[in-house]
Amino acid sequence: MTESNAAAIAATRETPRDRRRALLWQLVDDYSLIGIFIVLFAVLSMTVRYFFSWDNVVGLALSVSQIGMVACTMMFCLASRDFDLSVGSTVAFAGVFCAIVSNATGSVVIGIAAAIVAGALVGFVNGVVIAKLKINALITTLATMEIVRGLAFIASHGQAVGVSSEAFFTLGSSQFLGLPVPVWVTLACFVVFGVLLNKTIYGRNTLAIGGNPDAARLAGVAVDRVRIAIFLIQGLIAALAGVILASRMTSGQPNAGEGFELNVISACVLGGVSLMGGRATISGVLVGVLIMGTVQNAMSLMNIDAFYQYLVRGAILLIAVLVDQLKNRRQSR
Amino acid sequence: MTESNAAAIAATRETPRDRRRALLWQLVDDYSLIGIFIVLFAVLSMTVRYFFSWDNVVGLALSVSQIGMVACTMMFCLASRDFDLSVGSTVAFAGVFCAIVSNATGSVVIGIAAAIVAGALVGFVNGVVIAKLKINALITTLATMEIVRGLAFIASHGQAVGVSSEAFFTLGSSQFLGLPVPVWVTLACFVVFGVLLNKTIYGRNTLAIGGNPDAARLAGVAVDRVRIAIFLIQGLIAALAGVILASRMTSGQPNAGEGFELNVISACVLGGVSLMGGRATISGVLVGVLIMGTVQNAMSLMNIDAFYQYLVRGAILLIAVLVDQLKNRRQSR
Amino acid sequence: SAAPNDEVKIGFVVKQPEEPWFQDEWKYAEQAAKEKGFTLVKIGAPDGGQVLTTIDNLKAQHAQGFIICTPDVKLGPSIVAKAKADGLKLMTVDDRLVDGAGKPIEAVPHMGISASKIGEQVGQAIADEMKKRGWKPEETGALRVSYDQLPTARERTEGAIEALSAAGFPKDNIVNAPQAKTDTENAFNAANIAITQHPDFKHWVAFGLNDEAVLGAVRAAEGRGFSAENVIGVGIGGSKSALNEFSKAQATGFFGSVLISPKRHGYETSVNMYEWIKNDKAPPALTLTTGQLITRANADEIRKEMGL
Amino acid sequence: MADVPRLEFRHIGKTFPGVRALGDVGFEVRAGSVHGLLGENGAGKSTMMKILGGEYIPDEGEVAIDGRTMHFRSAADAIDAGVAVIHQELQYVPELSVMENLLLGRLPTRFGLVDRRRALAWTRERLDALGVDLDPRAKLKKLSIGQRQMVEIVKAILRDAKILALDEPTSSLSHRETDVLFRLVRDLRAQGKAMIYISHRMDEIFELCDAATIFRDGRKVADFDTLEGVTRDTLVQRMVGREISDIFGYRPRTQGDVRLSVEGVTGRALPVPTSFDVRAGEIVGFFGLVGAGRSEIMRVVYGADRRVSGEVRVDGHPVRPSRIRDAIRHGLVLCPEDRKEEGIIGVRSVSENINISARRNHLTAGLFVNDRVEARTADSFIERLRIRTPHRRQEIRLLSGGNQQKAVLSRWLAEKDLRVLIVDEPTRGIDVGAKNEIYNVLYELAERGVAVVMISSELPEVLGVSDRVITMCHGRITGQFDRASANEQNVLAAALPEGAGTTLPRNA
Ligand SMILES: Nc1ncnc2c1ncn2[C@@H]1O[C@H](COP(=O)(O)OP(=O)(O)OP(=O)(O)O)[C@@H](O)[C@H]1O
Ligand SMILES: Nc1ncnc2c1ncn2[C@@H]1O[C@H](COP(=O)(O)OP(=O)(O)OP(=O)(O)O)[C@@H](O)[C@H]1O
Ligand SMILES: [Mg+2]
Ligand SMILES: [Mg+2]
Repeated sequence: MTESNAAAIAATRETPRDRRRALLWQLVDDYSLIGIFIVLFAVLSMTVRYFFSWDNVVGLALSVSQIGMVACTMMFCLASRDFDLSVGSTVAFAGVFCAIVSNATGSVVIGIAAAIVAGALVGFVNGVVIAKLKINALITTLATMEIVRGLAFIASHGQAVGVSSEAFFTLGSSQFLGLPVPVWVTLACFVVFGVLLNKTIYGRNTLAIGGNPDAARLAGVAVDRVRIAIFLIQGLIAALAGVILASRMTSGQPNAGEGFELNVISACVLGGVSLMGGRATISGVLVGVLIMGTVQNAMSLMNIDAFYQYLVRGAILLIAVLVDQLKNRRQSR
Repeated sequence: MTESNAAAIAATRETPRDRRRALLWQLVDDYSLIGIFIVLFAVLSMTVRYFFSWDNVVGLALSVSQIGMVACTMMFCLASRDFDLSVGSTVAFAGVFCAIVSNATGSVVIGIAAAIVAGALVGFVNGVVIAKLKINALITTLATMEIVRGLAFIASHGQAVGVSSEAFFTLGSSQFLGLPVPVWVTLACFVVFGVLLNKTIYGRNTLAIGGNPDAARLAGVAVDRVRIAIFLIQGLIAALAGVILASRMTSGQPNAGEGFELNVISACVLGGVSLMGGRATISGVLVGVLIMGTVQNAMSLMNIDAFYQYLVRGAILLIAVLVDQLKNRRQSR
Repeated sequence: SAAPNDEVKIGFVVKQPEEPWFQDEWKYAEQAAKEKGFTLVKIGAPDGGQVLTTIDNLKAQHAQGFIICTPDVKLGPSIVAKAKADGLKLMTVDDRLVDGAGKPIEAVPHMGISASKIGEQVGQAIADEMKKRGWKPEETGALRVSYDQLPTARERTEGAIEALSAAGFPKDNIVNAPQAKTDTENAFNAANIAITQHPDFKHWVAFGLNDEAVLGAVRAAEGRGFSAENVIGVGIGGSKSALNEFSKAQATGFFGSVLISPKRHGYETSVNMYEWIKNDKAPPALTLTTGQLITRANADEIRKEMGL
Repeated sequence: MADVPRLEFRHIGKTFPGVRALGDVGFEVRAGSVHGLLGENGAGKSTMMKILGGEYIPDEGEVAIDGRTMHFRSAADAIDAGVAVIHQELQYVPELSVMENLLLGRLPTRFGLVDRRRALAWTRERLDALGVDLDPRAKLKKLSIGQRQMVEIVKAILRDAKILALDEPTSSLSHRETDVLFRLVRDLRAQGKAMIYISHRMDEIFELCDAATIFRDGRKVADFDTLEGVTRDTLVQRMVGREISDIFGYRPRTQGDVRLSVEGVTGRALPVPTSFDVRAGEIVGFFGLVGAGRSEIMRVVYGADRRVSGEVRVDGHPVRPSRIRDAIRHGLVLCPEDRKEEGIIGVRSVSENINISARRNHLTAGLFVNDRVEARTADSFIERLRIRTPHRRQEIRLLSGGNQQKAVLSRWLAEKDLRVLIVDEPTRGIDVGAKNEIYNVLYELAERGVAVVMISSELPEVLGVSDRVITMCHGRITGQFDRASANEQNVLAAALPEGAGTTLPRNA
């Protein structure tokens, strides 16, 4: 939501009371999720020991940094009514590939570049198959998920690949203004993709395609090109996340990122991105990512039994979407 | 395709040659997937040693028996434009629960009944949340997937639960007319759900809901009730699959069926079930299930490296959908 | 160097929190916590990213040290660095950390048994039982239910193969049965196909990553008409899956399981860590435990002996 | 009993967030009559029908049938009470057959299984009895839009409801299908059904309706017990609140050089090469029966469908085939006929829908969209075309059909350098007042030198607005008439297939 809906509503001719009520509701609607998060955060701060400490907040930020990066691009993917299950595999493959290339060439920079190019290539292939050959995105990316995971295993012989150069580790472990570099990268992603979504033709066209691909095409949107770009960028960012993860772990691991895709998609949907396309906000995605991370973090702090964590995760997911739904319900009838 | 489109086509006014051609193509379209499978099977029979042997064919059938059962109900779920990720967890939970109840009551029958009721309940909850509260099916079933898996772990303390009564194992291990009972159950599912889909109001309404939910609702179809029924039956059959699996393994295992849901959905989509709803054939689903099982079976027989199996699985998925797509492409013009 | 308020808090991080083995480790660590009066924080960290998150989380809640069974031993350098950066004492259990060159990191105290050692015990147990039953190795097939995606799984099965070969088992009779996932059903399917491929063997032995894998193989062999006398399956873990088999009225092909004591791993490491934090008493650099073969005959006895 | 109306709306009110769609509206419909419902786009007609059909629950007021108050909670309730509504947005299941669509929700069964043979026989019999030519086994997605509309109508009729509401049923019907529909409606009236008929075509109202009610801005402004002696102008005046003496209001203008030249163009569905020219400032009307191929040729010209051969030029510059963006760059644009599927982007705002193409011309720093300019553009079109929306940020799917059409048209009017505008059925579903406004927009554009192509299936509109009329039939151009020489007889004769009887269309 670039401009506030509230302002626009105020322009209609109705009684002042009606108008005030409509305005209030619009505010509630626009920011309900943020509100939920703030309440959650406040309650946890007060009830869970150590939750509200700098160390913990930084740790929380670090724990969602990979998901956060990829959620930014997944937002575009879902907003254009597509779907990408291959990101988890790409994360793993990029880490392994970066490590292998770095070791082979002796240059971390070349390794990183190679991994990112490889990720972009995976995304490009996804995009072309989906946009040009018109194969269902779920199936296409399920297939590339398998294939890329296989490549990661083959390249690494199923073993973690260590990197010899120490320079590689700074990426994941150094700090800047008190925050670790991965967190900065994630923040940068949110800013860049937020601007892209709201302020550029690319972003608006993405939403238009998700809303109605046929109409978008007839309105002059280069639908195929935009879709390919979305997947390409998604692959690229997933690879970046994979490289950063490998750097944090000091090795590329072929079985990293399993289940990652569903976490990312959950975060987006929690953040109000519609799986039917056409609707997405960057603030929502940020909050979605934060809710997911916060819940996990608090459960660890509260020492909740591993088995019960399943229940809590499931319940939180349901409740958050339910609350969001209630507001839509009010709107539609 | 219950009634052949060929007949409908033939009724339009065209030259006899055109008509014959259209009829031929229609046949190709309707049965192309079956053709693909037959070719695949024939080629494998000739090239892969031991593939075409009774033992192996029975083993193959057994290996897809769980997936086959649940694919029947997943077909309904997808045909009505829904989605269910919770089946894998339900399979695990039902197995565990059946074992626990059997042990506690000393009666296998009560155990089985309890597990199936529990599965139906999970499905019912899914259905109510999705149909009545109108929460996205992906998110709802992702949440119940977590919750039910958690319940399975909690109930079993994370351990396999053995069944004391020997009677329980007959279900999974006895044979009837040379085929194991689980295979018979799966075949029965295909017959029953095939008839349900094509020959009953329930099935036709399912397709109508998937094709256009508003139209169905406005025509007086009890959309919510049908959707709830679909999920309920899905939960019930998933539980049945879980019970049979537990019987085959002689214990209920809380970590069974991980990734099961994606396999089932892949099999359905391979079998031509549209994720956009409204399109499904039971023969397609059967073939989809068989292709998935056959490929996995052949890869193992050919001793393909575990890592390369990822590549083959991904590639097969892509190719099969691509072939199916080409035919649609031809059709749409 | 005790905590300011004298409250000791220890993290116990495991790679597969749902696994019975780790549940047991936690259980015994909890027992130690109760006895010694410290707080135990149990966190599961199934992949590298979550290990790092977990360490941060422990630091945030002012833990002073942690014990970890890492999802991948190659995470060694980063775990060590992270623990150091966060000022946490570090011990490993089960799996020993290695550095970039693949050498064990000796500076980190460790308690455990190497994966290949367990495997060797499995192989030895199978070889012994074969001899006892008087099987001819040429007529016997060995099912290696493999899951090479997991380094530990590979090391365990490789260990078993080594022991079998040393006992004179022909390498050609070892059949690879790769499972797509680590559950029993997938092991069943993999083993079933492997048996189809080798119709000539009269007997089968089976080993794998854990009890569940071997259980699947045993069920598959049963389904193909191999009775209990013709199958020797030896699992790892001594889990409920194994005990269920032993408690059946009739003996099954599931011959035994190599049991490692979760009690020692859980209880002792926690106590060691506690002493280290509280009294600055460094734990022994390396404690190696051994596995014990349990079978139908001796399962109860040995479990009692181990205090389970 | 005679005094109790069959159907009565009492003080109905319905508010959507930001929109008061209906306020204290009531009227009566008698058995054995056809009641016309008129009003501008967005007046609340469809909302009223959705309340009748149980789809919406009114905030205030109630519906009474035979004097009994009804409380419909769902569409099924309304069906049970003997109400059938044909919705403005067609509601069919594309993957199912005609028979299954007709019997949706009430297929006959035998031993619990669907009795397909009986269903087919029954359907065929009823279709024959109604004189409707449809194959019961054909899938809906294979039918033309008009045929789908007929299926919807027949579906409602087959319910044997005592109350039947038709919301703009003729907007995509051909003349022949319209004739069938009218015959059916008259039969049903004779059988004593109560019917509500919504249309923006005045002639249809006069031809069919016994009584009428007019809505404006969600309120009732007039009730006519009989249309006897009521003039068209009265109705229009009450509807739009002003006099419209000549709805077409044709204004002659001078024409320039050839702007759009189409030479020997063929497409995959159009094997016969087609050529025509349009001059700057000229409005060319394309007339033909439904399925004549007018939409197809224009889609090929625009690049939406593949151009197999031929040349399209704008001001002498060739336009690349099958490249919509190249066409737009040359100032050649198309406003498609299927508004819902190809026109609007439903979940996006009115402003987004208007600015989607033109925004490329006013980027800040060549990269960022300029929200201020876009807001100004959107607001100016909302005002100029009187698009009824609470604000420019409303999701466009929530607007009434006619207002959506105006927004889609605005999208192209916002183009900076518009040279050729192709509009496909631009006034489908649009009220009289708005039609007049749209014609004025077309004239203004033509006066500015834009070449305009207008496809329309309404002969009076084609004759009233065009400088030149081109007729098509079976995918080829069959005639050209300039304004002076074009009349109903010769245009229709040219548009009809050889050997077909020349039935005159209705007057507008
Ligand atoms: N679900 C909804 N949410 C918000 N506004 C709505 C909704 N449905 C209708 N409206 C608004 O209610 C008003 C009445 O709409 P309605 O569709 O009844 O008009 P109509 O008279 O049928 O117009 P038309 O002739 O164009 O079909 C319009 O302003 C429309 O934008
Ligand atoms: N949605 C559709 N599905 C299948 N066939 C269609 C569809 N729409 C149109 N057709 C067919 O395509 C051919 C020509 O298309 P179309 O009806 O668009 O021509 P037209 O001259 O533009 O007529 P109109 O604009 O009045 O509908 C006809 O044979 C028609 O039956
Ligand atoms: Mg309307
Ligand atoms: Mg047309």
